[in-house]
Amino acid sequence: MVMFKAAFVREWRLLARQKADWLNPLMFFLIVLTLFPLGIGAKPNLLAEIAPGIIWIAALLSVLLGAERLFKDDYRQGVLEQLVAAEQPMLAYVLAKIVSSWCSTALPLLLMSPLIALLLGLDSAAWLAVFLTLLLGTPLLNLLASLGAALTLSADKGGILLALLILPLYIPLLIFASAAVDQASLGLDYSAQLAVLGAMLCLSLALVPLAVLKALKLNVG
Amino acid sequence: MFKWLDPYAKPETLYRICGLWFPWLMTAAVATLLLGNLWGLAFTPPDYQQGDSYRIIHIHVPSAIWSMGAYSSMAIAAFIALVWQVKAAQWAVGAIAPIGAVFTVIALFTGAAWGKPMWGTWWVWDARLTSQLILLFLYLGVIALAGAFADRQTGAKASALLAVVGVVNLPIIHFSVEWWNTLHQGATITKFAKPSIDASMLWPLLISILAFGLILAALTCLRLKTAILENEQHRPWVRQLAVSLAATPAKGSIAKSVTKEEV
Amino acid sequence: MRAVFSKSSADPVFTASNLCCVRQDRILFEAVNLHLAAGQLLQIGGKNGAGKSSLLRILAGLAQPDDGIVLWNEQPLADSDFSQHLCFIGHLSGIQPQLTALEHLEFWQASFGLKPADGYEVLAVLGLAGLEDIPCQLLSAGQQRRVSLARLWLTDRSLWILDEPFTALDQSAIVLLQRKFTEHLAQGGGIILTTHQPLTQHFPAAQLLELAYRW
Amino acid sequence: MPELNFSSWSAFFSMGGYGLFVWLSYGVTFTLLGLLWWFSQTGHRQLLKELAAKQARELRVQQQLQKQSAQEQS
Repeated sequence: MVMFKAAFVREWRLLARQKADWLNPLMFFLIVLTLFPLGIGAKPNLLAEIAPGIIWIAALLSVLLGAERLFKDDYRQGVLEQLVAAEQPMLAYVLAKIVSSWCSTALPLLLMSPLIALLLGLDSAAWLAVFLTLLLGTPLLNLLASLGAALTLSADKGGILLALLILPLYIPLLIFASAAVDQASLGLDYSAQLAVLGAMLCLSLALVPLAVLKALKLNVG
Repeated sequence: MFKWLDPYAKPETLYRICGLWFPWLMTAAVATLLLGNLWGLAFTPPDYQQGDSYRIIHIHVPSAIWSMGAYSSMAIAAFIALVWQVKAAQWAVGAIAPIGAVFTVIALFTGAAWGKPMWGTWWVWDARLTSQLILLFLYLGVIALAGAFADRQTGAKASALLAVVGVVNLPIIHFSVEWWNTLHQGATITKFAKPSIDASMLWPLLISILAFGLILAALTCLRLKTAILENEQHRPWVRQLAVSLAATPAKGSIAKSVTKEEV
Repeated sequence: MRAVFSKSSADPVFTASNLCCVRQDRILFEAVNLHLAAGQLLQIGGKNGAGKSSLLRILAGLAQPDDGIVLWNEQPLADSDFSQHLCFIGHLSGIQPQLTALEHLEFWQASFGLKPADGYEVLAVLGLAGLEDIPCQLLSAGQQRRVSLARLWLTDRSLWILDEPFTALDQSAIVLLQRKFTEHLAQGGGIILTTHQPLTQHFPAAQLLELAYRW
Repeated sequence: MPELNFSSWSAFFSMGGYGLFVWLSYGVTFTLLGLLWWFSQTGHRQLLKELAAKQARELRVQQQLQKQSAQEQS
């Protein structure tokens, strides 16, 4: 717990001093969202129909964009090897990293979701669905992205490889999240999809941090 | 669990075993493949609905089955490698991955070539084809990760971990794609009826499935041999092996040296 | 306050036998044996590229040897409580340029499981008074090294494994660090380090392990 | 023994009108499998050659070193 707090505070200080790290993915998200209507056409019906897919694809790309830096500095500067060598509570460190990355990349998305709904012509029911799926789904995005970041930590071309490894794993999330928003915009019940998202989140909360830990150790060794 | 095995003797013995099995497995694989495919191509009656196009089944189904089979065996090897730190299992992951990827490509391509006359289009977002495509992405991820590190050991371990993560995800991906497919199923796509296959058609199919399994086993042996040599190249037994094989050069290199002397 | 290093000071508590390391298919070293008892210092020497850092990483349990075994209290590293006695400082400083020296100390104390101590005092001892709360990227290489070495003043761990601790330090800092070493050894701790600096003058009992550069 | 299904070679090759798809599938399958086998096999041989070459290189270095030390002694 002490370690979690220390690592979390440290991470917040770093984020406060390197604003580009979390601001750039956010701007990327907004720009991608604007590109879709420009590319496909801004007919309100069409936009509302493809909005769930657009929002989710933009969200997972922006999370991926910010993921690479997650452990990179700590690896390059030797912080990780010291943590591994001294067998300090690494799991707390990993969790602190994931939580702070969620706070810096996904929380702003949640806060921006009314704006997004406005831009893409979603009604309030669909917006609520976007909000709820983002709430349940983005932690999953961050968990898997941190796994990708840990796996490719010492690889030569980490960035693009990270996307290659993790994007296929996002498919179930994408399917269920956009289906929920779809259902909501038709005025149907989407609690089943939310339940599936919740189940996937629980499963990955239990397993992914352990895999991240293992990946970090083998990249440092 | 395997710690009692002498770390020296093990890769060497494994290398010998693979070398011993490979020719037999490969011969059996080629024989069964020819038997199954020729039988299926020339000696079975055509399907009453699909005509002769169904004969693609003799490569499509075996490659699809073994693309999954290869992934599961890769994941089992990866699990053993991670939990019990068995190096040979770690190398097996890298040896199986390209074979599985090729099987997946074959299954995808033959699926498309079968779909064209049946569905009128090369590609449909059918649940099975889509999961197969995602399986290919997973394979490519494992292969790409294995080759991305300056240190080969790190690459092997990382790709083993990814293979295990992938196998946990595979059922989830499969079911979500299946569910998505029922949701978005277009009216134009007619699925195949449940196969009630005649015995005369079943035998060549079973033989072809066996053949693809044998191909997987044989090529795994061959690639594992290479991986063992690559990772154990500083050991005395590998050095001796390389020297003894270099002392008896292949025909091509003799011809080359002769022409050089003549010039 | 200090963790007990050994039952009787004469027994080696840390031994490595027949270590072999292969990097990029080149044998860096093989058949390396070493042992360390309480109060001893072991210096590992050798040319650049001889494998000093790789050996240290193996000794610290970060990397696995390709052959041989490292024992702590007669137990393999992974099965022992070794990591709770180890303070490892590699050739990477572990300094995050955006954070201040004090913030680094705070994080290290938490990660060593220590109670917060007075960071100002430690930094003053290291000659960093007045530089405690400015980002480390504004410090010189030698000052950053001092911040990084502040861990030795914070930790209560008994075995120190240090990769080139004297790099970038000026004479006064070197003397300071050597005095810290003497103090640590006198308390029954052990030190393994790599350096090109001759140490036998200050530590007559130091063992020297020379790694040969090999093909 | 199952009976031969096709009456002539041309019937066999046309596959009831589906010849393109059937033969394309089989062609691609066998090409890919063949390539995989070939790459695995040559990769193995290549590695053995490289290992032998590496040892020859080491031997030359050692001989050179011995020569040098012999010269220094004399």
